[in-house]
Amino acid sequence: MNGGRLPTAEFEVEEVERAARTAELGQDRQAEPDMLRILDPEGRLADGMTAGIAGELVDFAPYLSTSDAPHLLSLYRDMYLVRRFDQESTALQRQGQLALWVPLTGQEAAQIGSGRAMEAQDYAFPTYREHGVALTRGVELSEILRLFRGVTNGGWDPRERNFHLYTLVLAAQSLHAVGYAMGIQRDQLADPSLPQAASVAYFGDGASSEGDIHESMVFAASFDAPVVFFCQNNQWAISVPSTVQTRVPLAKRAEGYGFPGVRVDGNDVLAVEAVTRWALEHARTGRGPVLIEAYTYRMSAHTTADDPTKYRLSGDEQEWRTRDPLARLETYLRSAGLADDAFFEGLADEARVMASDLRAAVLSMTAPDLESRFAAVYAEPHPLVQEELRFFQQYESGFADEGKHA
Amino acid sequence: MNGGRLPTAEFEVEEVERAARTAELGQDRQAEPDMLRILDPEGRLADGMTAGIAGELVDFAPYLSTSDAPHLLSLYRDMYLVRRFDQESTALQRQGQLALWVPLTGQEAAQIGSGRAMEAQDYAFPTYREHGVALTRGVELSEILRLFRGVTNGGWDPRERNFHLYTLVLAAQSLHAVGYAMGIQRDQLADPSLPQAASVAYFGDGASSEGDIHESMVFAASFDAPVVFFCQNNQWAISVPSTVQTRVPLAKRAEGYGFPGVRVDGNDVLAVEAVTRWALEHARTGRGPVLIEAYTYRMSAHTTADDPTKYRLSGDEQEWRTRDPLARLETYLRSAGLADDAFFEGLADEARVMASDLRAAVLSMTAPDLESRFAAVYAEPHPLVQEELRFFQQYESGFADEGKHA
Amino acid sequence: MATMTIARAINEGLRASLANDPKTLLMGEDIGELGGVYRVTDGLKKDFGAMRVVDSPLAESGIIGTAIGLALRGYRPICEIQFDGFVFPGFNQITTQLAKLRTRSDGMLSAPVVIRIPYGGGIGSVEHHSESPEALFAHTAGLRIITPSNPQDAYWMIQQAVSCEDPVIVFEPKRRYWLKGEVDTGAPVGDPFTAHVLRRGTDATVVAYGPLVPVALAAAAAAEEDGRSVEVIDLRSISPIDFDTVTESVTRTGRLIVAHEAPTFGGIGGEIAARISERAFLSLEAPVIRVGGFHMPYPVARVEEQYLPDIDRILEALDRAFAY
Amino acid sequence: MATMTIARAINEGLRASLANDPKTLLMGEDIGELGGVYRVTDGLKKDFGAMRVVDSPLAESGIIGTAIGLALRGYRPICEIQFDGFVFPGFNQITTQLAKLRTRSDGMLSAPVVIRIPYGGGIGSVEHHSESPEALFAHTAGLRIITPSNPQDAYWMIQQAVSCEDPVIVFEPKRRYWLKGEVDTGAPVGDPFTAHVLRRGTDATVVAYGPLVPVALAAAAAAEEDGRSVEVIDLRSISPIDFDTVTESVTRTGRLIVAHEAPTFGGIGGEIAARISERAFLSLEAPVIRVGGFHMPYPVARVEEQYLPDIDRILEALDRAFAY
Ligand SMILES: Cc1ncc(C[n+]2csc(CCOP(=O)(O)OP(=O)(O)O)c2C)c(N)n1
Ligand SMILES: Cc1ncc(C[n+]2csc(CCOP(=O)(O)OP(=O)(O)O)c2C)c(N)n1
Ligand SMILES: [Mg+2]
Ligand SMILES: [Mg+2]
Repeated sequence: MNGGRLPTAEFEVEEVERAARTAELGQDRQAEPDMLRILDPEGRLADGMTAGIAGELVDFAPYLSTSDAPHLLSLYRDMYLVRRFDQESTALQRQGQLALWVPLTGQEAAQIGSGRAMEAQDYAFPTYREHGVALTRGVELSEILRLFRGVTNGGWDPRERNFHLYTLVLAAQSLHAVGYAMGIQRDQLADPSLPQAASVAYFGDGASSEGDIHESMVFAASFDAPVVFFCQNNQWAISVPSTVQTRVPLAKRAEGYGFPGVRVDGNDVLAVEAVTRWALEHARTGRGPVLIEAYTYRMSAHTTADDPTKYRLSGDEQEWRTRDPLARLETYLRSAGLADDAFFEGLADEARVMASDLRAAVLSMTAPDLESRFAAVYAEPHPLVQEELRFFQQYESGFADEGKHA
Repeated sequence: MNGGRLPTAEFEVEEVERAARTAELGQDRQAEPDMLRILDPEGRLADGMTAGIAGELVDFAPYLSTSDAPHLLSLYRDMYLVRRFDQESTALQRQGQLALWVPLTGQEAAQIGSGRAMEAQDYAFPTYREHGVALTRGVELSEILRLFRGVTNGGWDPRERNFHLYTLVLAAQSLHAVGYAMGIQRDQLADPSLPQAASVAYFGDGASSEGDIHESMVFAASFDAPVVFFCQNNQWAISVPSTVQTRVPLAKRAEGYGFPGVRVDGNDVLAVEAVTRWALEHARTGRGPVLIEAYTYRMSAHTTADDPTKYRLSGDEQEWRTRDPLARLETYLRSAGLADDAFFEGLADEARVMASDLRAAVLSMTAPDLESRFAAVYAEPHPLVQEELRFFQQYESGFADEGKHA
Repeated sequence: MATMTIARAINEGLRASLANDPKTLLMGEDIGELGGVYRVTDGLKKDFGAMRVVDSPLAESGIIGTAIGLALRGYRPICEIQFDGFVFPGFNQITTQLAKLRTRSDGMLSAPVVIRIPYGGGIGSVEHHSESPEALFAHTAGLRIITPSNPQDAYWMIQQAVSCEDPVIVFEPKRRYWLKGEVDTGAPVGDPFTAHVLRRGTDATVVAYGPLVPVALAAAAAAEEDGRSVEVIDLRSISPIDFDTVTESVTRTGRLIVAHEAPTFGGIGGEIAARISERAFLSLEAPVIRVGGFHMPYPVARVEEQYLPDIDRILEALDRAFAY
Repeated sequence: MATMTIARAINEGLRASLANDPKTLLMGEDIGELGGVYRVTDGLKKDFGAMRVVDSPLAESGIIGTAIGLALRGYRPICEIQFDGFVFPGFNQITTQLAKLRTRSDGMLSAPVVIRIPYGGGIGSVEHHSESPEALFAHTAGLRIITPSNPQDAYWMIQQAVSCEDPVIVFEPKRRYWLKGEVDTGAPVGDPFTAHVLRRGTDATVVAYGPLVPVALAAAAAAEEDGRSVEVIDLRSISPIDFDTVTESVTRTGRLIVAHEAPTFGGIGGEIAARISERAFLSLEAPVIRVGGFHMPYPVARVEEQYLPDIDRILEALDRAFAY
């Protein structure tokens, strides 16, 4: 096991540094983004959107909502509100009201587009950053903050929203999504009158390297499970660029499992919505899983505990600001005459109210008592938990009587 | 969590049965084998072998040894000897001399072909069935039987043979192969005069579903590690057909990671050797990993504890017998006038001697004493192990004095 | 009353669960056509179909993780892990997801997943096929862990595991799969989480579970010849542990031996010893003595007999306890 | 002598290891450019390059598994797991491969891999960021587990882990990362697998490790005000455990409290209680009392103070011990 020792200096050759820089910047390896898009960064709408997927030419026209003005406005509204929510939450964290915050700014189109593509009967499994999807599923935004205030690890009833709890162990939820989809299959076999449904597994470019992502794709393919894998490739896993996880578009992984994979401009809410609608229909109608890679960018820090200046260039951040998902839809809405200043001002007012309601909700969130946590461990009675609870109660009441030591 | 209960009968619809049969037989889903081959089941040699791999046309002529008669004979010899070894080991197991045996019959070409493609400085990580590869690496065949006799979990010194110990936890060794390859990279950076080398990770169609296979491919691609992934798709993971693991050729997985994947006729030793030679050169010269899927068949049981009649049709087994890797090379050798009866008889004699030596070696293997096992747990002194060893020694010597209870 | 082996009893128990509740389903490697490498699920795919007895891809995290998803959709998956040593690729899903789902959701969600794991040694097998990893799960809150030692318990405990709203790991003593016994298929036994006193005694208590229960009973019989009256408790549940039954016994006998195949260091015997030492401190005439595996990976087959706790090791421990 | 934090001491220790042995390398998530989420590896990539300080893909099994392969090629990888709760995807590689490699090869091969895991609570964080899973590794033979509680130990123990031929898991008490202390960078301390008596006492012994060492010391100081002389032992090594030092102490004091953040049930405290109860049975005036976490997933940040063993919980345990 002990090979010969080499002098340290030998390692400090130029190749090392170059290799390191290549891996970091990933410039000469990552394929040029080749992806589905209908609304470009300048806010110009293309005529249509088609793609060759798994050997078939798919025309996304039936899935596009480009001519439905109220719908477009509502997409913008969702994106705007969730960005405002993000800002307010960041502020609340800075003020010590939240333990941590996970910003989504930059990923609004990926999240609102995919979330809005779902039907009520579909079920989403998020990571920890899917606040936009949460909004589209009807989760109260303040409910999300309960986790980040440290008063719960959950926050809402997933069964009411068909939106699962945040899962912090990367990639674990992807298997849950596949299992849930296998349940949908069985339900529909038992009762074909049930509305067709699918599940959606959200995960990031970093999480894509975990074994659980692979196993979930293997199971999904094997059982033709009605699941859509939705990967937000926001270029970064904390400080690690996506080029460390993959040298080719993540969407290509799907081919290896025999189901379609699509890369979509994750900052184009219309394209994301259309592609996800198509994918969900694919899954729901028994044609098996689909992988969507939404190519986007985390415009903010990984969390409020993170400092991106340590690992990425501000020039990169600047460059991505020109592809802001909100800006491009605003440009289009204005240029197409679908929205005017009044619309945007009204939205800003609405957001201000939302933010102050949110703040009030957060400040009124009370911490649970540890005592209440004993009841949540098991569904059925458990002697050890009961014994420890009794100890805890006696111990605490001892203090009530005696006053604390020390 | 408690959805409505459905009557059992609802599940017993025809679709279920059909779905089950489809999955079992996998006929209408698995793509028709499209694979590299030079020697066909009838023992006819093609003119050459070329393939488009990752956009490049690869001509395998430089890697083929079709005109090297002594080499061809030696390939046949290796395959023949290891099959004989398999038969003898099976017999030893039946006679109670081995706890278990894992037959390789049917996979000789995949194993001898890939094993012979390696250079001395390459390093292989086997599963538990790579007896053929072991032979090519110079492992004494009797050493392999030590594991199956239950006297060790290892059996040989991997550093002497550049052939790692058998790993029974499926897919775990694949990551070791990648790490080892990362070590090769560092060694070569430190000392460019070292011979270029690569590692080979063996695994099966079943193991391909494990998360570790994915993570090993992610790491290999990320670091351009000089590793060849060699998957023997022998159609079965115990009783589960490979169609449950994948609907498309496993070789396609490689594309999703951005490195080449090739499916080769795993019963054609010449093609396997050529493809593996090419892949090893690819890896050794810094062009990154390659995945080879050797399409073959486990002609025997999974292990001596298995009964394949429970799950597969004897017709299938018959059909594959016509593709026997030994038979086709024999036919070619005879038709090309490269070998005559004398050669095959001489080989049979050699194998008989080998078998009886093997038997003698097995019968002379003595069980270790548990006492000796205490020393193998840690490299450095360990008080708990010492304490338990003392207890054990006293306990055993107590019996020596007193005679056993009960 | 019918006489059957433990393997058959589990098969019948699974059959009853599948028949009683259409939301139940079995998942695992080789459990369908083959009926499992130990034939415990033999015939079930034929009778309940491939949607209820699922030959899964070969991936343990996949099996547990999709089972959690199925449970979230209202199903009651029963997963088989082929051997004790192969549960570890699924360890993350069990430890961070399955066990924590209920707490994470503040009690809103439950995940009634059952995980069957054939465990233990004495079968002359190769690496990873003879381990006893129960302590690695017992430490994690949110899981329940039971292990039957006879056909009657096997038949009922598997069914009780399936109907429990909490996740339950059922460790099946694989070297006892062919142990025969009477099964009363009409009458359910009580709670699977209680310990059973299998033999009454007055001088010492031996606690064992799963594969070592017959060993403990034989040791007690041998001790009787030496004039020692030994009580034997089948723990049955490893999480929770029925400390009341053990404490009550030790209060009477004053001596406790805990035996398991798993290595002693960090094993569940330490938990029992610690807690009983606290609960019955003034009754103990000797320290609790643990009989277990040594601190080494489970050894090769040819030496496993020396390694495994047997009658003599328990008798030796009794000798030590009586020496105080 | 220099004053530094535990985080800095580990950084300096890693730096020394990297400088002394070109075969060492660091692998993990975010350890390079960022210097780790706790900045423990800050500056090391800059100074040693990307081949020696490797930002790996995001996959824990991949990190441990490739580290094993590197070790087989003669390297000495030092892996960082970002948080305690994220070690489980790598559990299989640690438990079935890393720990068993030496035994599998009959002592021919070793795998000197170091795994650094920041652990423990008290940092007000979200789920999976505050756990103490040490018992889940201690039960597995083949691994060594150490945990420093002060900068001096941190500086040396990491280096000793790196030079040890066995795999070593270093649990780093993350809430103490900013605890300052003197470090003698010239003189190595002794064996990292021995316990240190940090405070002498005559009436009771408190054993703690990692993050609870300062708590135990404070409790001992508070107890002194009540007229009780409490000895405090920093265990330092969780596998192996230096039972000699603990036994010697308890033989003198007659009472033992074991404190850890990990849940009591199935925790390492049970092992200590069981073994010391056996070794020092006749010296114990009271049962060994364990102070630990409750049987629940680590609770949300807002209640963790109620959950974590603190001075009062140790004093209450002492009260109980003195009540016998
Ligand atoms: C299994 C696991 N390992 C490590 C972590 C720590 N961690 C939290 S987020 C993160 C990066 C995730 O990157 P990505 O998947 O791209 O998602 P993003 O944060 O960019 O949305 C890491 C390493 C974790 N949560 N889970
Ligand atoms: C992680 C793990 N799970 C389960 C097993 C039990 N098992 C041993 S071999 C086998 C089938 C393997 O099939 P494949 O990978 O195709 O290899 P083959 O046996 O066909 O060579 C199974 C399920 C194991 N060894 N490891
Ligand atoms: Mg990301
Ligand atoms: Mg196979």
